[in-house]
Amino acid sequence: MKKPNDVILHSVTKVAVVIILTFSIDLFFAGHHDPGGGFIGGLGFASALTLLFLSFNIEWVRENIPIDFKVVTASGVLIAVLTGLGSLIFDAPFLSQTFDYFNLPIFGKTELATAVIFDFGVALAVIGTAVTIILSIAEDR
Amino acid sequence: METLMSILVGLLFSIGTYLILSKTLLRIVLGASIISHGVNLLILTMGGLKKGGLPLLGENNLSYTDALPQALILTAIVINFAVTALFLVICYRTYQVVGIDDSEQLRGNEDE
Amino acid sequence: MSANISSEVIAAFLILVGTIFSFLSAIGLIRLPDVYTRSHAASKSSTLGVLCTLLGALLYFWITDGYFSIRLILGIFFVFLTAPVAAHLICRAAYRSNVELAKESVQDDLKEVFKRD
Amino acid sequence: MNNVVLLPIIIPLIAGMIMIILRKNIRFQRAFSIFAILATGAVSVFLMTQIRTKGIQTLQLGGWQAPFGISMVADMFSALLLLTTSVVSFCCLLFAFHSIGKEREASYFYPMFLFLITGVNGSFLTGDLFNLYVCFEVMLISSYVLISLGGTKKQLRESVKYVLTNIVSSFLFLVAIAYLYAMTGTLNLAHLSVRIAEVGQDGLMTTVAILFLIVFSMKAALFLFFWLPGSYSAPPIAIAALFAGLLTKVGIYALFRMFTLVFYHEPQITHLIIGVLGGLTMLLGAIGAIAYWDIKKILTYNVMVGVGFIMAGLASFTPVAMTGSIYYLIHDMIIKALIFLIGGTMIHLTGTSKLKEISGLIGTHPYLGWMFFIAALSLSGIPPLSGFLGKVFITQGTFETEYYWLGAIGLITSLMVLFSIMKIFMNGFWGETYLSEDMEKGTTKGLMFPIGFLTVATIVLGVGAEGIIEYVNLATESLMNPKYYIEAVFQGNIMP
Amino acid sequence: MFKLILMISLFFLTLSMMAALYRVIKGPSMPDRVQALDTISISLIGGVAICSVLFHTHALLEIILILGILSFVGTIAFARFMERGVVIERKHIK
Amino acid sequence: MNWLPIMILIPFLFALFVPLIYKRLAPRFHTGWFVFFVPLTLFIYLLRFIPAISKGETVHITLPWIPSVGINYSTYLDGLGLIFGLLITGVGTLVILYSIYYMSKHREALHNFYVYLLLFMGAMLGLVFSDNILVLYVFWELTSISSFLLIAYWSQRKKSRQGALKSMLITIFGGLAMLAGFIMLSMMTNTYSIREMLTAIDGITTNLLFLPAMILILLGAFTKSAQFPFSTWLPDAMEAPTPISAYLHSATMVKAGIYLVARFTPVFGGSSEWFWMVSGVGTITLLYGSVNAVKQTDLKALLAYSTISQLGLIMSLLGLGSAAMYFGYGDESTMYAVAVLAAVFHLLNHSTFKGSLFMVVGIIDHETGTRDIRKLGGLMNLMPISFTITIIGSFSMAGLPPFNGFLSKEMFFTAVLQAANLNVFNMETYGMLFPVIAWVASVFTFIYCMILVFKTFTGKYQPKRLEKEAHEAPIGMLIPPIILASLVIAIFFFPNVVSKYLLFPAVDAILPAFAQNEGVHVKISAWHGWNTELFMTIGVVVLGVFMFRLLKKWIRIYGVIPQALTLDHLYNQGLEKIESISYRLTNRYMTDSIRDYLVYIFTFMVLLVGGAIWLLNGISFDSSNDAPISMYEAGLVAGIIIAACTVLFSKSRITSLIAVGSLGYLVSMLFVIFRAPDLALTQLVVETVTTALFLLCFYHLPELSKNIGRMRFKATNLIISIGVGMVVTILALSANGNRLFDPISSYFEDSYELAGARNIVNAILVDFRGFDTMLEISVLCIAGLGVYTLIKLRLTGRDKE
Repeated sequence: MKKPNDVILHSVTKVAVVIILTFSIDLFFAGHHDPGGGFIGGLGFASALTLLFLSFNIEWVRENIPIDFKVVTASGVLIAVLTGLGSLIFDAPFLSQTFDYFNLPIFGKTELATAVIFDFGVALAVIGTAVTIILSIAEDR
Repeated sequence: METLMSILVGLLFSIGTYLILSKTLLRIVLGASIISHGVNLLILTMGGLKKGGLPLLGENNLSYTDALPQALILTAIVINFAVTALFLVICYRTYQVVGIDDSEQLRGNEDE
Repeated sequence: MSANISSEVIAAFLILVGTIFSFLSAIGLIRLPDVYTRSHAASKSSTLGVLCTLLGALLYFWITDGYFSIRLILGIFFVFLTAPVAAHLICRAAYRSNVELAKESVQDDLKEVFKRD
Repeated sequence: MNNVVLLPIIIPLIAGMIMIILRKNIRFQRAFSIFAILATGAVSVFLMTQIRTKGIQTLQLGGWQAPFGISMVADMFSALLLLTTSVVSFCCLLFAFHSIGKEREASYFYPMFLFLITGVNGSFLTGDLFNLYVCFEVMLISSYVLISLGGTKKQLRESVKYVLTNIVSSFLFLVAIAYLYAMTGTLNLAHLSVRIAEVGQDGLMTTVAILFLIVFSMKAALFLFFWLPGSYSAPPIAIAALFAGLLTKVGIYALFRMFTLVFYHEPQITHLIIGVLGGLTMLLGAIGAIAYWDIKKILTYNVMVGVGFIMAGLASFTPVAMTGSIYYLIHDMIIKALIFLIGGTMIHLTGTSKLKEISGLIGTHPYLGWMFFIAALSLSGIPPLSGFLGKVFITQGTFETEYYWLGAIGLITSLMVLFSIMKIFMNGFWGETYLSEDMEKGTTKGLMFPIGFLTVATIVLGVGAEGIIEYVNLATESLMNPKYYIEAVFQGNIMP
Repeated sequence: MFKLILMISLFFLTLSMMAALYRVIKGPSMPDRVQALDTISISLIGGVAICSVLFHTHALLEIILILGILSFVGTIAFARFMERGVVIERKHIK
Repeated sequence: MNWLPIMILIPFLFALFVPLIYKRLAPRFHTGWFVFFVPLTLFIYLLRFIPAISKGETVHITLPWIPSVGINYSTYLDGLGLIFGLLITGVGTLVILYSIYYMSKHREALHNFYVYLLLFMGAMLGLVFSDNILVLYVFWELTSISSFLLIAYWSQRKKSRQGALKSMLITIFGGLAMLAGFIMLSMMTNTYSIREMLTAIDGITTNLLFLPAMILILLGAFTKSAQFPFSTWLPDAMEAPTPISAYLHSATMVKAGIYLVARFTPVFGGSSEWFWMVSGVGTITLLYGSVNAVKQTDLKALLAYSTISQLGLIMSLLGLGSAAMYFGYGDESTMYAVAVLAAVFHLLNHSTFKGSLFMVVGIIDHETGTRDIRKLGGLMNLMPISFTITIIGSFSMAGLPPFNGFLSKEMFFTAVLQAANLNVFNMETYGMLFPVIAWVASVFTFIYCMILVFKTFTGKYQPKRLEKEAHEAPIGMLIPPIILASLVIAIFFFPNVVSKYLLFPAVDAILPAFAQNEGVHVKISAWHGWNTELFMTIGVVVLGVFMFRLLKKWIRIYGVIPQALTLDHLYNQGLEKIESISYRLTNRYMTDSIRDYLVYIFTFMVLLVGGAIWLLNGISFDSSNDAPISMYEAGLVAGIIIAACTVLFSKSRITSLIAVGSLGYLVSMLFVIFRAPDLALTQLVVETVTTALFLLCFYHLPELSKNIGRMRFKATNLIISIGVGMVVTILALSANGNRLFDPISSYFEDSYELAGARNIVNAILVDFRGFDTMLEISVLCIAGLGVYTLIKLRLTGRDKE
């Protein structure tokens, strides 16, 4: 049987992945005020990567994204934990989050919350795990 | 609605349990994931259904639905995902190594 | 107030049309004889149906709240983009995994192509 | 507020995560994991002194006051268990250095080990019901990985059973939390206690309590222990010993916490059930231990006997019985790890766990043999080793509550335990020595230190009981008086 | 009136969902079922849209997009699986 | 500062050094010499107490051990403890001396031997000097353990191990019963100190726990003292080296039970139950032991049964003497109190003659290589000294003058005759049994003593059947039995010296009520005139000689008793049965099948939770606050159910997977309707990723499982699963109708002010309950790694753990 060509799929995937990635980053930042957040953002990101795996092959992705996702996971958790530890410096209870509003030049009045860093850790951990699992199974003999 | 949901949860539990009690490993995994849906719905139901608007401030709702169970479920979903994934892979590896797909045959034999 | 009513009318109309479309496609899903024809029904009409519905929602929010939802536009675009591809892939997969055509089918062009390999 | 409360959870977690990043360097992992465990132990000692002088230590995470955020509460009971956990895990870790093998070491053994400790310590410290669930999951999922680490046939086969049983129990746990939340609208243990005390524990609440009992029974191997013998016999020794020392104990801890702090209003129903289950567990466990001629099986069934006996103390629910239970719990953690380590070493040396194929090990390994002997005596509560005091107090407690049958079962099973464990000693260590040192399958190199350490611990815990009894009494006091716990958590804040 | 129409639309959606479920059960071939799954998610998109109009909230719109994305991902995965047995390809398969 | 508590610990301290000494000096130097001085020093040390104690003083020193719970290492030295202490150290000294010659320093692992021995000695000393019952229990169990080690000294032999196990199981069983009794006692009196208990006796006799506590403590004493029917461990314990047997069975281990009964006579004595149990069991044991001893062919076994019988005698004397407690101090009761005096006296006598006999038997074994009576004979001329010692020991045991056994035996007869006249405790009816049984037992005692002497030393010498050429033992080995034998004679001639310094203080300790007055100061004399006791003794001798001559004729009677009824057989059978029954029982339910286990768990849950909610009237439905149901929702619910059922019935794995996938999507739609957008989002993504995972795994699984076959119907499964569902539903409905409090979540509605977030759920996740989230991503991380290692690390076939 002929090896099917995946032209359609590949071209659509490229567009779709861009959309998904943008969207998941948007979801991640929206999380504090709208539905979304670290989990969903991360999972969305992961599903974009999954889509890449699905339509291209593992090696292609490996070459283009040469990251050990286990390390990503661990760093994600570490980031989350360390934001918590940060509060120890200020002698506040662990995981004390803080936020404030700043007037930044371009963005105008912007809220900056440490919780976002925490959420970023969450997102990294989620991305790392999801991709690790999928890649591990896919690479199995 | 709560009554209906309770019954639905009960049904999901029944079906999931029946699947878990079956022999096929795959069915067991699927049964577990069905029960996990049941659990999530149960937590949500126990928090009260449709008692207010979306738990998003700034939507001008007079009251909000109970957000705490939602947070709990979110955590539960993710944990369940992790566990299911691991369990699936364990089953899968068992299948590869032991070569059977029948939980009844997973008994240890004496000479090991 | 009138904006509201008109938006409601437009939205309601679009949504209703959309759902009816998807209902029709569902009938097709049940009634049509084989996977290829059903795929046709499912992808074409449901895409159209959901498009109408989403458009209705979009317009509703646009008019009543003045809220133009990028997400909805993206959603519409995405469904538009992917639904045909998905249908295409399913059909191809069906054909390649040797799912039979319906008895009523007259022609199978690919048969020859595959036979040659 | 005391951030130290959180350190026993955070230290192993961070250490584990760092080790994931630095996966390749095994020597670093070893050193670092030992360091993490020692640091945890030091923190728990520090906590103990603080609790002794200043009362129960709490931490409201994120600074959110009690019922809203997650409270971490370290009372003496938790602190004692934390310290014991550190001791046990320290020894298991040392044992693992020489027995676990390079492949497993390179495959995240140490991070998993530390995550397990994270989960265990978290369960001991948390003051929030749902957080308890999450901590349980951390512990369980690491145990899933540890039990299957290596992927041998037997490991996989047993991990399927182990994982499935625990998945079911986790579901039930969530279900129980859901019911409790519906009725009380809160998750904080102290707050739950206050609210339930306010309305009283009616039939429905008691039913929910029983559901919790079932959930934790599965974790604690109280009556619902079916999963235990298989799963403890599958993984390598160091892991099995760690499991034997820690896993069921977390369930026991949870039972203690729930049934002293929250559901303590109907002891004639709930605690009686606990007592009946405990009695059955002891009997079935002891019968199982007698039944087999296999080292691992005998040892695993003994785990249940210990669980049942500790539960007898909770069932009695008098100060004396609680003191006994706490003391026995600490003893049990140490001794179970010890006896598993020694039993494992025997298997390691001979390559078989069948008693009928082993004989006369004392000829070549006298120290191992005598340490086993001491451990065996301690296990069956022979004085003046560590099991004794707990046995006396628990028995006295059961008599005080007039559960004479329970006390009798406890004593009879301790005889059965002695019989089963002496079977190992008399057949494995005594008898003709036919296996010379160079014929053995493994060496005891590096394995003796952790074993010796735990042996000394069980002797010291028995002979030097005075040194610890003050702490145990403090723990009992805080368990028997929920109001201390509640006050410490709320610190005078108004409860909603 | 507006709500009534929306309810009727939801009713239609329910019916089409049921039809799709019928396909999932009935089959007869795998692609049929996958197609039906896709249809279910599409009809759910409609449902979410109607709900968001009903509740008058913008918060649900994310779900629409993500449903679209995911149904696409899911369908591709299934299609790949059915077509080649392998979901994620490798260059050198054995 | 009195050094008594420290002195007790000396054996333990020395035990630590023994292995070091052994390592240094063996085999040039016999380790025994080093150990020898320990009991000797202690003996001399204890001797110094005699004058003070005989004046009625006591020594009481408390060292704190676990003071916060009232467990203290408190030593208490009174007459009773002293006599035991002297026996332990005195006989101990002799035994060690004996062992130096008996145990080869070349062949034996002497360090083990002496460590066990010292442990045992220390434990015995601690036992008799402890005032705190828990400490007493500590030492009690230590004697069990150390005797276990001693008996199994030749642990390569299977019989040694079995004998050791038997003694350990039985004595520890008794120990546990005793512990239970002690705990009850301490609960009644609120103290762990025996001293303090005595002051609280009056209040506890009516207590409900009084009788159980008594029975349990007696159980401990009976097992230790090898009373019927627990006597079965003692003959098997003869597997130990002879010095050990001599030590354990003449002076120490078995006497611990006697000590316990004596020690607790002030507490329990005076009640009819105590009287009957102690004296009754003692008498039965006396008869049982003496009758059984006659049929033994192994000299040590014979001595073992004789020990059982003699201990029964002492026990019954103590029981009879406890009647004195009933009457309180008075002339009449003094007559019964004499029984106690006799008990203590016989205790002392027994240690002397039985110790010497054991040593002689050891010598015979050592020098001829056998202990079988059938092989022995005619040793009189070859081993004259041993023969003399045997005569002295045996005749003393048989109760003949001029040996100390005669005196105590006479007093025993007096006591049983007195008891027959007793008119309390139902003695009117059964009283006569005591003298009759005592007399019959004495006849048998006489017979086995004769067997011991004459079968071994007279008759034909059979050198061919012996392993070694018989000859007299070295003098060092003979010294200890000679010392004991000379004591046997010395006590006969000077009984009142002994009684003044040792016996009276001991009796005072047993009967404090008498000690407060004048005590039981009865003169012991060999000649009482022609009274009943003397006629009984003469009768014993006459009938005994007669029956000994005709031994061959009637010994076959023993064969009549079936093997299945002997205690030994019952024990062995019982142990085997227990093991096999346990095996079958455990294998019955531990099927190693996960389905069975889950069936147990679910059934248990359904029964317990269902039963609880039913019995506790927890069911209360209240649907008044329910939200309304719309068409679409009903449709969704129906869809979910249909999808779930599809999983149940589908035969293909992909269909099941698709069904589960659609189920997940539908559930997330429910989340949308229930105003949980975050949930819906997460659920959708998770569902998709899970599905993808399933698909990935499917690829690698072989064809076989593509079709998972039809689900076979099982009624049990159905019932259980329906039960689970019902329980969950009923609880959910009841909980729904029982919302007792407002949830705490209204607090979170200020999340914008508190946490700067408008999305409450997200605020809870990252801030209010951020810790949950932190741990949850750890879970994820662990799962990821787990999957990775599962796939990558494959040790199959390499290690067999």
